Amino acid sequence: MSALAGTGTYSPAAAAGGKRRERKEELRRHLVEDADWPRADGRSFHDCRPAFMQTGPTTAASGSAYAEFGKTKVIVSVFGPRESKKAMMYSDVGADNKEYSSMLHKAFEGAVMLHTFPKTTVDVFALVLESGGSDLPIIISCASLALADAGIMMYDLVTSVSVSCFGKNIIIDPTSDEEAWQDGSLVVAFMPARKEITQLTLNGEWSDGRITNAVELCMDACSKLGDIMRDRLKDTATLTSE
Amino acid sequence: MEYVNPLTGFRVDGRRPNEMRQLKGEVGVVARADGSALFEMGNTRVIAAVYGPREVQNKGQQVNSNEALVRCEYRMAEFSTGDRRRKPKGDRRSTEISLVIRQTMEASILTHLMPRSQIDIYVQVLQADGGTRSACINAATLALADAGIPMRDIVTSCSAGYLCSTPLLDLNYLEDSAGGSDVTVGILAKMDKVTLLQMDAKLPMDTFENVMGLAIEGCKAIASYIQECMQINDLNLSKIAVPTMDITQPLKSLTCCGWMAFVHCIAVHRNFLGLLERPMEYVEGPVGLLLSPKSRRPQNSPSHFVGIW
Amino acid sequence: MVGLSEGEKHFIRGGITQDLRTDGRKRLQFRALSVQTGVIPQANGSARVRLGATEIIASVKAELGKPSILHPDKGKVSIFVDCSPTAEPMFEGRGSEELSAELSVSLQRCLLGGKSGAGAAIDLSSLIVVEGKVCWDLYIDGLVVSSDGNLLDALAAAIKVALSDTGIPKVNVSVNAASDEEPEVDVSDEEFLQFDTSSVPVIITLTKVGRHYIVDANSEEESQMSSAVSVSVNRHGQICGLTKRGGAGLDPSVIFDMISVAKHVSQQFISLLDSEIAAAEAEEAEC
Amino acid sequence: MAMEHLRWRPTVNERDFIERALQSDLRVDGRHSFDFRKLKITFGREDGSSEVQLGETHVMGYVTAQLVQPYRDRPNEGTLAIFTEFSPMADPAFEPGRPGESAIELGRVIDRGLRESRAVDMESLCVVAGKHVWSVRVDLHILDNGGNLIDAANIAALAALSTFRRPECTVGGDDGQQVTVHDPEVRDPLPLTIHHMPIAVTFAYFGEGNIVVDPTYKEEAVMGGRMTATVNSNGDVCAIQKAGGEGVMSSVIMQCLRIALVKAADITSKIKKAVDSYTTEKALKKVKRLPTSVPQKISVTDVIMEDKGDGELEKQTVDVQQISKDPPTIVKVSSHEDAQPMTESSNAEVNTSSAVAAGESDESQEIGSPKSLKDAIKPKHKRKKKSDKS
Repeated sequence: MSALAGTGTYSPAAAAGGKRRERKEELRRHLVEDADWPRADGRSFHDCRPAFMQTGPTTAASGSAYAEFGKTKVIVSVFGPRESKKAMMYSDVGADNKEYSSMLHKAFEGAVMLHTFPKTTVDVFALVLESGGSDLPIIISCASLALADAGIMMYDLVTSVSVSCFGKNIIIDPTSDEEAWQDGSLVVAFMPARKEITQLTLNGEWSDGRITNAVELCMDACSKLGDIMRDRLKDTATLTSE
Repeated sequence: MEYVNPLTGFRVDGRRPNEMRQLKGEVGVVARADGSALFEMGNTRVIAAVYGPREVQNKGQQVNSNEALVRCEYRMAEFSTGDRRRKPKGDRRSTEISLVIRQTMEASILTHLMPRSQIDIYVQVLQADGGTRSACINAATLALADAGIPMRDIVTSCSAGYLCSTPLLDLNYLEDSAGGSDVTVGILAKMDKVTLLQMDAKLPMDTFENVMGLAIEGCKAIASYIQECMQINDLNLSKIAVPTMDITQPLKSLTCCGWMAFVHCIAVHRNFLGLLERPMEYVEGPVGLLLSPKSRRPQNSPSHFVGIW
Repeated sequence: MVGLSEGEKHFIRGGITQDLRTDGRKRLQFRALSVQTGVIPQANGSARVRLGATEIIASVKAELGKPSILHPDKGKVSIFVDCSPTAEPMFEGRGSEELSAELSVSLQRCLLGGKSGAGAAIDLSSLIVVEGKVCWDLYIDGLVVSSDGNLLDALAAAIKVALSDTGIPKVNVSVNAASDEEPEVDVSDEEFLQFDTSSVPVIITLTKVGRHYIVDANSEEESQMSSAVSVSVNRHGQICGLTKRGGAGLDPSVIFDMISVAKHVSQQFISLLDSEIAAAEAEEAEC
Repeated sequence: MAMEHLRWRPTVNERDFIERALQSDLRVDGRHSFDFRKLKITFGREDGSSEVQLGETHVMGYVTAQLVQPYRDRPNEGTLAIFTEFSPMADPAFEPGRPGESAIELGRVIDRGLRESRAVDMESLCVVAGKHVWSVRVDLHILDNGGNLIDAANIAALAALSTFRRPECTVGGDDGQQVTVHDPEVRDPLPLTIHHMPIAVTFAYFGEGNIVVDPTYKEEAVMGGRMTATVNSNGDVCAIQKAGGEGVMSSVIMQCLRIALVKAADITSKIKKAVDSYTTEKALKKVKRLPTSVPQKISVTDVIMEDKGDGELEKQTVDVQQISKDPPTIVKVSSHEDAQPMTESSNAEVNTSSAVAAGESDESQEIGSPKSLKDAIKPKHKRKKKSDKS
């Protein structure tokens, strides 16, 4: 399978901002209180990290994808569909995280056309090369690209984005530093074309209207990320046909 | 430490040497199991649940197809012991106790009446204060009776120990961990035979005989209590009762969705092949069943189903 | 595993559409709830909660420990769930691990709040004895004894009851302890401090079957679900956690609707639980 | 357990034959009901290794020791642990890897008999209370399962423990906490203090009241229940295991215990005799001072256990050198190292290291001249072990 590299940024709403801040405590205070304080890596609150995604890094797998969002780097390979005794399974190695496996499974349960592969297994192996925050949503997006690369039939690509809640502010695509101080977090996995949420988790303290805002923000980001992923797949396809 | 007060002769928890702790048995504590029971011996509290007889789940485990396969798992709850420690599942101790309980219950279950079927006994320790394996065996007996599994006898178990030159009945955790001898006995009550016997630490032969005798007396006392329990709950060993859960659960669906569902459930879950000679005994409750004695194959087709009324 | 015939499936789905479920309940009605406290005397607090045929035993144990370096002003809480094979033969051996882990994670998410500690059910700073030196480690264990659906809601309810039953021994710290020495701690076995459980949330799982959603689904109904959303809501109507479970994707508007329904139902459930707790405590006091 | 279906099962005829024969007091191998099969005890070249053959049952016992920190609740006692190894070679029903139910039961029954009856003196294994005690490890390898593994394994454990010698060590230094482990060449290693010999005697119960001792593999497949009574020749009952199965009257149990007493006395004397002749032989070798030809009593199993030629070669040279210098010293560089890399290698190191002051730090022992590649990689094991403990 041929591979193609490409970068692209996407930002759902607000414009990018500029400066760096050193101290976390202060960062947190600003994040909680200020309306639009520039974040440590120079983004504004509603600005995602530049996404770099690529298909086919591993040749042995039926499909694979690599994703790099800022410092977070993940690689996902998909094996199958192949014969199995058990029903559809997802396995996850690398990250010592059983939680992620089940979340990943949940995110795709509704998206993959399971009935098209009776009595077979599709194994999804995700490996976090570097954890730099928002790992799970990036794994989900990357896995969806890998599944598409493997030619597994899906209703739609699944893209995922998380937000962190700081006081009255919502910050999209948090880094691990920001995650460590957040009041609450929300992860949305979304099928952009069908406008359906496949996975939604939330924790921490959220006041009323903010959940709606946060989910909408995530969905907007998911749609844009979906476009990027679609382009990647198209690029790959053109390259192969040439 | 003095485990028996030299003046009064009382033990640390105020009991006499040959006094048992308070017993409590309760059946039907797990709603969805075929049979279940809670058994308390003082502060030791266990739950047993029985599933089956049902089709053998893993054919590789079936050793003898003429007899029912009995399986057992012993588990301690995280909070059951004083110091909370996460232990890996299936440690050596639990594996051994599972084996011991399984073989003890096998001694009384009429396995040849349920060929090609499987009975699962699960015992869960909620609180451990000495004598957990005894409590588990007693709970399992009640649960098996509740499930209507045919048994040749009641199995009961009790422990006894030897501390401060005194044989003590039904040791609690403090006495058990004192380092003295601990004899656990399981008997077939009516036949007056010993099926389970475990002891450790050194005891002279005649002292051992006394301690074992005391434990056997304890078993007999528990047997009469369990019989009482069974009477209250209208359980009987000799009469093969159809487990109520299996009948009532599909019954709802029977009235709702037609009888196919009912047939399916009966055929899959109850391989009472050895019992088909006496179809009338199988009738219970508002809905009865008549199974043809000729159909000896455990299949989930309604073919060997003669009629319901 | 629930094996249902086509007829039964149809019956369950049809009943839910008509707001009359197989056991006679309405869509947003819970099964009979029974609560018992103090069932595990060895624990600092314990409860047994039955919701229909689902039965949970929860225990809370407090042990003195050392606070983590990252949060020297906070105690620690850990939540573990175990599914006993008594509930389901499938749970034997390692069979329950996956489900247990999933339930544990869901409960942790709903009860422990965000990373900064905001929205936590238990105020972790109340568990501190000597800052940076000694704190209480709270071990919350849930045991599924019997399972007939809706385990998560029942577990959360059992934990809430167990926490309200929990007494943490009063601790006296000797004043003269030098700053760099290990402080001497005297644990009282008579005086106990009660927890403030007002902010402990309940979890309401809305199970979507067909076009409708139901609360407190039993295992037959759960087998028919297309998806489910578990929302944890505290007494003030604040949402402390949310998990979407199960297969199919949901339209965002449906999710928002489910959240508002869950919020509404939760307030009824909390008051029901509160009255049950009061009754159970009164009963325990009598004994 | 998953391999249970591989266990040999008698046909209806075989079962019938065995049971019918028992009715007329006959056993398939011609023994009487209460006869043991032929017992053969041999010892390996090194102290603390034994091999027991009970009829067709074949068990090897192997004892090693190392200095460890004691358990917190027993600061002045050494530890004794039993490990079992059921090779699928002995019986296809034994699952390789994870110990099965029967392996666990066997280990626990022997453990109860030996440890909880306090057969081996544990206080004398203490070097510095709360700091250093000897941890004695008994490895039991089941080489062939011809029935009645428990009794054979128990005898193997006792025989191995009886011949085991641990290096002597003294406490000294400024703070009285420094432990010096003496090289076996310098000071004779010490035997364990064994208070009494708990002998396991297994009875098999068949329907209709037939009882036999020492059941064979076939009898085990037919029997309805089993009881292992561990007794010593003083008339003490040390442990009993009857894990369910066929019910028997309590009077019958007492009768069995009395039979067990007689059998135990018999087996005890057999073990003692074998141990005595072994020690005499060892002592003789010491006197003769044979520099080149090392009189060996290499058992077949020793060869089997050695998997790599180079390891064996190295080991033998070490042996020869040291024996030529000082015959009674026994160097414990065992072939087992390959099988049990972590504990065994650290153990071997204790034994081989020359008299180095080994204070509270175990590392100082490691200075003891590294002799091979195995020694060279030891520190890693050591550290691993330590972190495990903490």
